[in-house]
Amino acid sequence: MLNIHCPNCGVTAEETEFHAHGEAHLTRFGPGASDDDFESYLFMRANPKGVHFERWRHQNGCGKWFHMARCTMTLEIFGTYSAQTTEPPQDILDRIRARRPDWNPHP
Amino acid sequence: MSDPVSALKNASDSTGIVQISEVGPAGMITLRGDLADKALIKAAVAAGGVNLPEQRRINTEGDRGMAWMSPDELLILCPYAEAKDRTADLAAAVAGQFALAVNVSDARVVFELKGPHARDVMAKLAPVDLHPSAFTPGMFRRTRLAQVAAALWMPQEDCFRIVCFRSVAQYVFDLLNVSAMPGSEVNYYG
Amino acid sequence: MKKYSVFAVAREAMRHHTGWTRAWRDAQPKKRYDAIIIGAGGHGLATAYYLGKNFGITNVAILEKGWLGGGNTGRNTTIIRSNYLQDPSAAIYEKSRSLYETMSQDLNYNVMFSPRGVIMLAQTEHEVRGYKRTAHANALQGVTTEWITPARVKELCPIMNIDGPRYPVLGGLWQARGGTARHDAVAWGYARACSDMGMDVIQKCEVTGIRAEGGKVVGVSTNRGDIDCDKLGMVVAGHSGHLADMAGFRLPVESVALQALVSEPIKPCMDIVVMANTVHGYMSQSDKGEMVIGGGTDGYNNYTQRGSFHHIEETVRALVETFPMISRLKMLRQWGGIVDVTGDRSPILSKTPVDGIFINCGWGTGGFKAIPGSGWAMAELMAKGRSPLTDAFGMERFREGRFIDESVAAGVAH
Amino acid sequence: MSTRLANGGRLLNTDRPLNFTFNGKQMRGYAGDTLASALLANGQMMVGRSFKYHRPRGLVASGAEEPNGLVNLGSEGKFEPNARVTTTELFEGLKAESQNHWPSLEFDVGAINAKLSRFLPAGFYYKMFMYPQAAWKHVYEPIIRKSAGLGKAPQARDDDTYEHFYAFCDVLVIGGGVAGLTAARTAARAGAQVMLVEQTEHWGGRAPVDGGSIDGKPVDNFVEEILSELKSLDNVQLRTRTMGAGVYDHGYVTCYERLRDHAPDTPGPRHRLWRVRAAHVVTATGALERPLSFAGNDIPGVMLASAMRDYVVNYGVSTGDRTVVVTNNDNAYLTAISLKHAGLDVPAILDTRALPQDSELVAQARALGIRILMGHAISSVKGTKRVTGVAICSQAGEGAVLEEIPCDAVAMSGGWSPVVHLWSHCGGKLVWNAEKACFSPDVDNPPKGADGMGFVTTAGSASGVFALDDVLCDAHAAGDGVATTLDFKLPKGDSAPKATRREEAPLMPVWMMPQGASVKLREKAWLDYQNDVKVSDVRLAAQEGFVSVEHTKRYTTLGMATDQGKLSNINGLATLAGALDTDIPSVGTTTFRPPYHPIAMAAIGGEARGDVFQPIRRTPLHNWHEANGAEFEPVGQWRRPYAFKRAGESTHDAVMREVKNTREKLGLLDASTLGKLLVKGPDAGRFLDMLYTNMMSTLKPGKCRYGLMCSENGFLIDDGVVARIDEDTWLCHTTTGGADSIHAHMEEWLQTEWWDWKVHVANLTEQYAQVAVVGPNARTALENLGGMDVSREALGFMEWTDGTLGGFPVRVYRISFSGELSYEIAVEASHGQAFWDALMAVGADLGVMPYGTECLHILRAEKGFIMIGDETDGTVIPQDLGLHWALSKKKDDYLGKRAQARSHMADPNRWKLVGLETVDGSTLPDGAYAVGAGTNENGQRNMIGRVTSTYHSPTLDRGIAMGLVLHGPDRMGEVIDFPGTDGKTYQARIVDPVFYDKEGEKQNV
Ligand SMILES: Cc1cc2nc3c(=O)[nH]c(=O)nc-3n(C[C@H](O)[C@H](O)[C@H](O)COP(=O)(O)OP(=O)(O)OC[C@H]3O[C@@H](n4cnc5c(N)ncnc54)[C@H](O)[C@@H]3O)c2cc1C
Ligand SMILES: NC(=O)c1ccc[n+]([C@@H]2O[C@H](COP(=O)([O-])OP(=O)(O)OC[C@H]3O[C@@H](n4cnc5c(N)ncnc54)[C@H](O)[C@@H]3O)[C@@H](O)[C@H]2O)c1
Ligand SMILES: Cc1cc2nc3c(=O)[nH]c(=O)nc-3n(C[C@H](O)[C@H](O)[C@H](O)COP(=O)(O)O)c2cc1C
Ligand SMILES: [Zn+2]
Repeated sequence: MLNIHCPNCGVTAEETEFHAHGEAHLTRFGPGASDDDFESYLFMRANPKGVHFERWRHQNGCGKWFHMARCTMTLEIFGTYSAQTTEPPQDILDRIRARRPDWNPHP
Repeated sequence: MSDPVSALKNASDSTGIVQISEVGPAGMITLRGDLADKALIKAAVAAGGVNLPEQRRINTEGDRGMAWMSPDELLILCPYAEAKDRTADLAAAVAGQFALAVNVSDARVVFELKGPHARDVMAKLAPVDLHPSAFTPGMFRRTRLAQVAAALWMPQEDCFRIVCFRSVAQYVFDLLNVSAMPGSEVNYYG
Repeated sequence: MKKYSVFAVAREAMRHHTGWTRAWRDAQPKKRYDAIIIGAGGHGLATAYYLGKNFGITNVAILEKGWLGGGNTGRNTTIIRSNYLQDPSAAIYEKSRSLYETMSQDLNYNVMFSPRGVIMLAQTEHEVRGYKRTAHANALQGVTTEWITPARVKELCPIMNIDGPRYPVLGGLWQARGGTARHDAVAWGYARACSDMGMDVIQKCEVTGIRAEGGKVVGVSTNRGDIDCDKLGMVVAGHSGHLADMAGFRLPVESVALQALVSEPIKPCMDIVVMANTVHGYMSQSDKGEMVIGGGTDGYNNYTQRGSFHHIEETVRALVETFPMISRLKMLRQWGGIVDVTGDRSPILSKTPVDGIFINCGWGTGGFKAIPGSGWAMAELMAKGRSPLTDAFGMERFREGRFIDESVAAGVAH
Repeated sequence: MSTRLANGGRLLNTDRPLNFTFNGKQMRGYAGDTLASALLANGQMMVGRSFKYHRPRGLVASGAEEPNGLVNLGSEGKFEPNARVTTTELFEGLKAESQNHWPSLEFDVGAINAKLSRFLPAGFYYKMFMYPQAAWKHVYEPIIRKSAGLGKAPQARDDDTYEHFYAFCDVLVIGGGVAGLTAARTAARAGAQVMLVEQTEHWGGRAPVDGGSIDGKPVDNFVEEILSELKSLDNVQLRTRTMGAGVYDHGYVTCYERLRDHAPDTPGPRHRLWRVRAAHVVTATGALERPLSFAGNDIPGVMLASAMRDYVVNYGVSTGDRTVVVTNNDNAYLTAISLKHAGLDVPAILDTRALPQDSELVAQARALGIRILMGHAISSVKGTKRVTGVAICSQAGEGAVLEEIPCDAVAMSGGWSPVVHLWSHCGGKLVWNAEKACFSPDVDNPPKGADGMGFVTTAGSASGVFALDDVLCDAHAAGDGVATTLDFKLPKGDSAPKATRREEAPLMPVWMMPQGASVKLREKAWLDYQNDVKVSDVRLAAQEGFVSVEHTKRYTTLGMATDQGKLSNINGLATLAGALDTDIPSVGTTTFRPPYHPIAMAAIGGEARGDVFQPIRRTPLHNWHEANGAEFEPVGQWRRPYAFKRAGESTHDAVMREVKNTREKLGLLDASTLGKLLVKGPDAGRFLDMLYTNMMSTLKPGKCRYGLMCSENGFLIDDGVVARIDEDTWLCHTTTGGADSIHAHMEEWLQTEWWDWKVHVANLTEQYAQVAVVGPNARTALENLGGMDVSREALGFMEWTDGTLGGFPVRVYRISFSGELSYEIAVEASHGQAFWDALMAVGADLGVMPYGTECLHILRAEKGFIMIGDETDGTVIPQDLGLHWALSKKKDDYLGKRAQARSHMADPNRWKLVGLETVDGSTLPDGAYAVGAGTNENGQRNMIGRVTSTYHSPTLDRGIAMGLVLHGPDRMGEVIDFPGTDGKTYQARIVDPVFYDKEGEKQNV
């Protein structure tokens, strides 16, 4: 039962207040995009054993979306941050590197 | 026009370890917009009759008040009969801005829970730290009450107000009753 | 290998069972195999078994990082049914179910297939329509199912509360020859039979790399050294994404936790399997007497084999409502498995971008029932390059927009 | 015979006798008794039968670890199977029955299995019962199943209620022995918020029984003092009868409080499941004594030494008159000494250790005149339903009998294992402690929390330290350490309580007794009493290649019983290690899983039963519907009237009447559940153009447009009428199910993709009651209400306007989902009922009737309108439904557009929407498929289409249907076959899906 901090309203609450929405930082591909890009955008997932960037919503709370960096092997949470960004912010990356020196971001 | 009828016609129950009542109808206005915008805040304060609450807090004065809902949303409380006019005033005040003021009085219900066991009864349903050092009057918490979304605050010690959607009023009332059944004292907070 | 039978047991009893030999050999990896299967879960073992049995390919190694059957095959709620809606699903699950019928005899290992019957309850008008539709489709697909009335539901399962105030039972889709099997035995029986054909079942052998040359697979690296092969089958369920990564391609798969629990054992009170998809819970009683209960998956990627408690809570309350008599029973144990869920919730049985590598994954919450059928089809795919049973399950379907969506009729796929 | 001693017990209140029955026999105990101690006091040693062989079973333990003492407790709505006698507090009128035997506990036919036991070793069923094939289902399985299970299946509905409680604390201490008390006090003194839970009714754990003194006082006094301090602190919560059940990720712990099991007739919830979120957890769960593996160690009368001591000291109950103690350590000597002090006979202590032992307890025992036989062991226990004696041998040998000692009880101790379950639930690792021969928590690998740091610490004997002063030191250090981690500070000078030190000689690991026991002895040496797993079974598993400990467990069922191997696990692992010729740590343990001890299903469900099982959403008109014959249908969490039944009417009749009446006169539909999403902002038009497949930005204020929404994957997900309110405001109607999901969908795109677009969305679904006023008399009705002009000229088709009707402020939409003249009117929810009443009143002369969802469905089907969820099922795209007109060609992009360009979605062979008319006028079966010629490669009939909705149309008085058919629109007039599941084949002609009023004259009047 994860304990999650919502960066939007500042509440730290159990997972039942939240809803997970899958991998973060996907680039949307629309009309004109290649089959590859479109397939990859909709379906292909990093699904890593380790650091995962993902989207969450504080569903039974402030209702806002945010991003989270979390380890799928230990459930450690490295931090949560704004959903209005296309890549993880530096402080989150620093924290991940501090905790997981061997970590390599997925290509 | 007829008198407004709240979802449970102000039902109440005091057979359990706390008193439970529906307090309604109540006026409620959702205001969305930039909470750093002076004009918007000014309009909100005028409508709510209280100061802008800080993050996760509520300011109230009698039937009036204002709650912080999210980084771009406030909930303004007022007497039911005033809600329409106040919404119109607000809308006029923020016209031209990127903001939204809308009357949601009828979409919600308000319950009140009273008595020394109030914290305990709430803690049976909401996954929230209600310890007196963690939750005090003036705080406003949107959360889950068993299986529905709700918001709660304490107008004063030993008393909670709960807002939820109108359609689940009966469910929430029943839940509160079950949780307050005689013999169910926890004596954790109260 | 010694044949198992009541006579063998009686004979052994006379000498205090000192004569039994290993069920499967403790094999050491060779340098090279015609085919390597990664993952000694049910699907991997069945694939190997049918490679041998149907195609005579026996120079095969099955590599397992832990103990065989220790993945989802060893932790599922063992529901077997084939009343799926879409043609390709119905075909492979029915093939599978029919193979279960004779599995004990085929393997000379009692897997206790118990065709006690499975009901999927309809508790909303939507489900009523969905299951009636499935019944129509099944009739044309050669799957024997039947739409039944609430009264019949009650007759088949007297402990059920069919007129609960919230979701009265409006009927059900009944598959009389669906049921359960002893999950561990399925893995053990296949392992024994594979070993008997000369295959190497190698435990504690983790694949750590995939070796390819010129776009074609040449072997794997493991914690016990490199092993060469001509063909490679990846059959690792929740770990598929990880292995695909090693081989340099991506999969439309995410790994999430699915949980189950058992009650303390009680005397027999439920003869069938019941799935209640609206409230999200399913239950059967094992041959030992526990109520075996399963529910829904967590919403986020997870490899811990633990899930969140609120899913247990949701499932249990749904079942207490459906079967009030379990209220005072006690939960004995809860556990989780990591299931691999695809973009359309249907499995992938497919060639891959790397020549010689085949993948079988994405069975998600419902692949125990598919073990023999999937093994049969996967073996054909690996041996012949094509199988009518796997045609629709290729991974190119996501690019084409050709999905096999089973959630259409029922919410879940267990 | 076991019996009650005259001198009373520590926990007993002899002033309060209690009556109870066991297997119908009247018995008597006292307040403070457990059912176990009371049974023993009444001479009831045998309490049940084992699972497989139906062997007689007596009590072996005194706490939650008891594997044998399971009973059917209570009756009717309070009946509970598998209740542990050791954790059941005695109450007046308690009724218990033993389990798993027929016809009686004393004489059990199933005991024949014990005779056959040599034919039923581990895994026998995998090797048998296969031939002939059919026999499994009809003969073998029924027999196996019949003999399955322990307790009886409950019949009645549970009388009780249950609840949850969410608590938060800095430190949760689990276990209220001296270690837990000390750790809790230390953390509390440092200032942390502490919660301390103890599963039994009593504080203090083992120490008061085992004696000694702490800070110069008897242990009981120490416990009392520490408790009164804890009770006086504001930052401490104490709970007895509350078990730490499971430790989950991020410091989440379930605790199981049994409020009323000891007083079932008092009002209030029976159990409370605590959901504690702790910054740190201290498990002070103590240690459990291990049995020894010797032949006959399962015969009633053989008991753990510590348990026997508990019964004597706490409850004043003797297990036997003559007890032989068998041990590999000093601790069991305490039992011998207690028994002696209680005036009972201890003919011998058999100590496997060969060297002369002269530690304190040995010396005490010797001084009491007890015969101590070093290097000795039990060869076998004599007796069947009760111990009658032991044959002794030397531990080193193969079991040659040296002597037989008559006795009626055996107290055994194989050493102690810390209770590591809660430490392990969430990933805490273990290390092998060779000196104490047990697995202890590996402090370097604790379970890790959200921050990646350890969040569980063990205290006391749960850490693997057993001497009282070590226990206290460890517990104090745990409390201090945890407090420090959490930034609290212990006052200077606070130190661990001091206990008198009792030196104990080292234990000798003993996994088989005697060491070289023959296979015959191993076949009688039990590891798992409940599941009948013996030493020989584990060895057989190893021999057959089930060498992973997890395989051994599953092959033999070792540790899978209701005690989850609390007594058997370590002995089993050691046996496996022995069989494999390896050491115990390389065998490892199986996985520890919650709950620590079984917990009631209902407690897990909590309050969620009956009326509050799940929320039911009710519209503002719900009560009226209920009072007026509505038959409800669940639509998501909503309840919508399916039809309004009149007296004597069938549901079908009601629906037919409603359709006819609406077409001919006037119908009212409660449409309040339809989603109403307000979308406002400078970018709202652009946003809606992305969300809908058609153009919304060009809609004029005052107008309405029907729109379609697709997922990014191309499939149709929702539809509804969109009204443009003003320059930058739109109101989007969604389906009932779509209100929340489409709202979330909109917010998702706004917050996570187009966050620079200026759009606000508000979900106003519940703000309004919405009523559809439908039928030829609709306009007249509204005119009768009065207040605004609703004429064709003032309010044209697909227009909306605000106004007043009958004094109610309303928003009126001139839209029609029925093909009739129709107005949908939104009024504030608080006035919804009054408005409905007003409509019913003005409609009275116009033939008004309410109608339900089924009538709605028929009306729309007659018009060929699609329904989300019928014509769509998540696999259908707008193109399949002939909705090309709603796919804007002018837009570069909308959600789903790229997806719809993929090869399969552009495939001309996709099934397309058509109308279907049976040749004979009958109604097509729901969900039927159309067949073409032949079969596919997998032997399935080729299908060429399916029915998506089908009804009897009262308007046309025939069956009508819609369906998706291969090349359907090109095959108008063709007749195709739909085989029914009833054996009939239905023939239907492909027709236009609009069956009624093709020109739309009726809705445009
Ligand atoms: C709680 C639960 C309940 C379920 N209930 C049902 C049900 O009722 N009915 C049903 O039909 N299905 C059910 N399922 C699904 C079913 O269990 C799975 O679909 C099925 O067991 C998958 O089998 P498998 O052989 O593909 O995978 P697994 O049994 O998981 O086997 C994969 C194997 O690959 C090994 N592996 C992974 N990586 C490597 C590597 N790098 N090197 C070597 N080996 C590796 C793993 O150790 C594992 O043993 C349930 C699943 C769960 C978790
Ligand atoms: N000399 C030896 O060989 C030896 C071995 C073991 C223990 N001991 C003695 O036993 C005592 C140990 O003290 P301690 O406090 O560490 O352990 P304890 O066994 O005295 O206390 C543990 C307490 O935790 C409770 N508990 C266990 N699991 C629980 C759960 N899941 N939820 C709630 N409560 C739970 C038990 O009911 C018990 O009251 C000392 O006196 C020690 O000397 C001696
Ligand atoms: C169908 C089925 C029945 C089970 N019955 C029992 C049981 O009676 N007792 C028990 O302790 N565990 C039972 N288990 C659970 C296993 O002990 C174990 O938890 C599960 O296989 C997952 O493995 P793990 O907990 O070792 O990770 C059962 C599991 C399954 C799949
Ligand atoms: Zn938030």
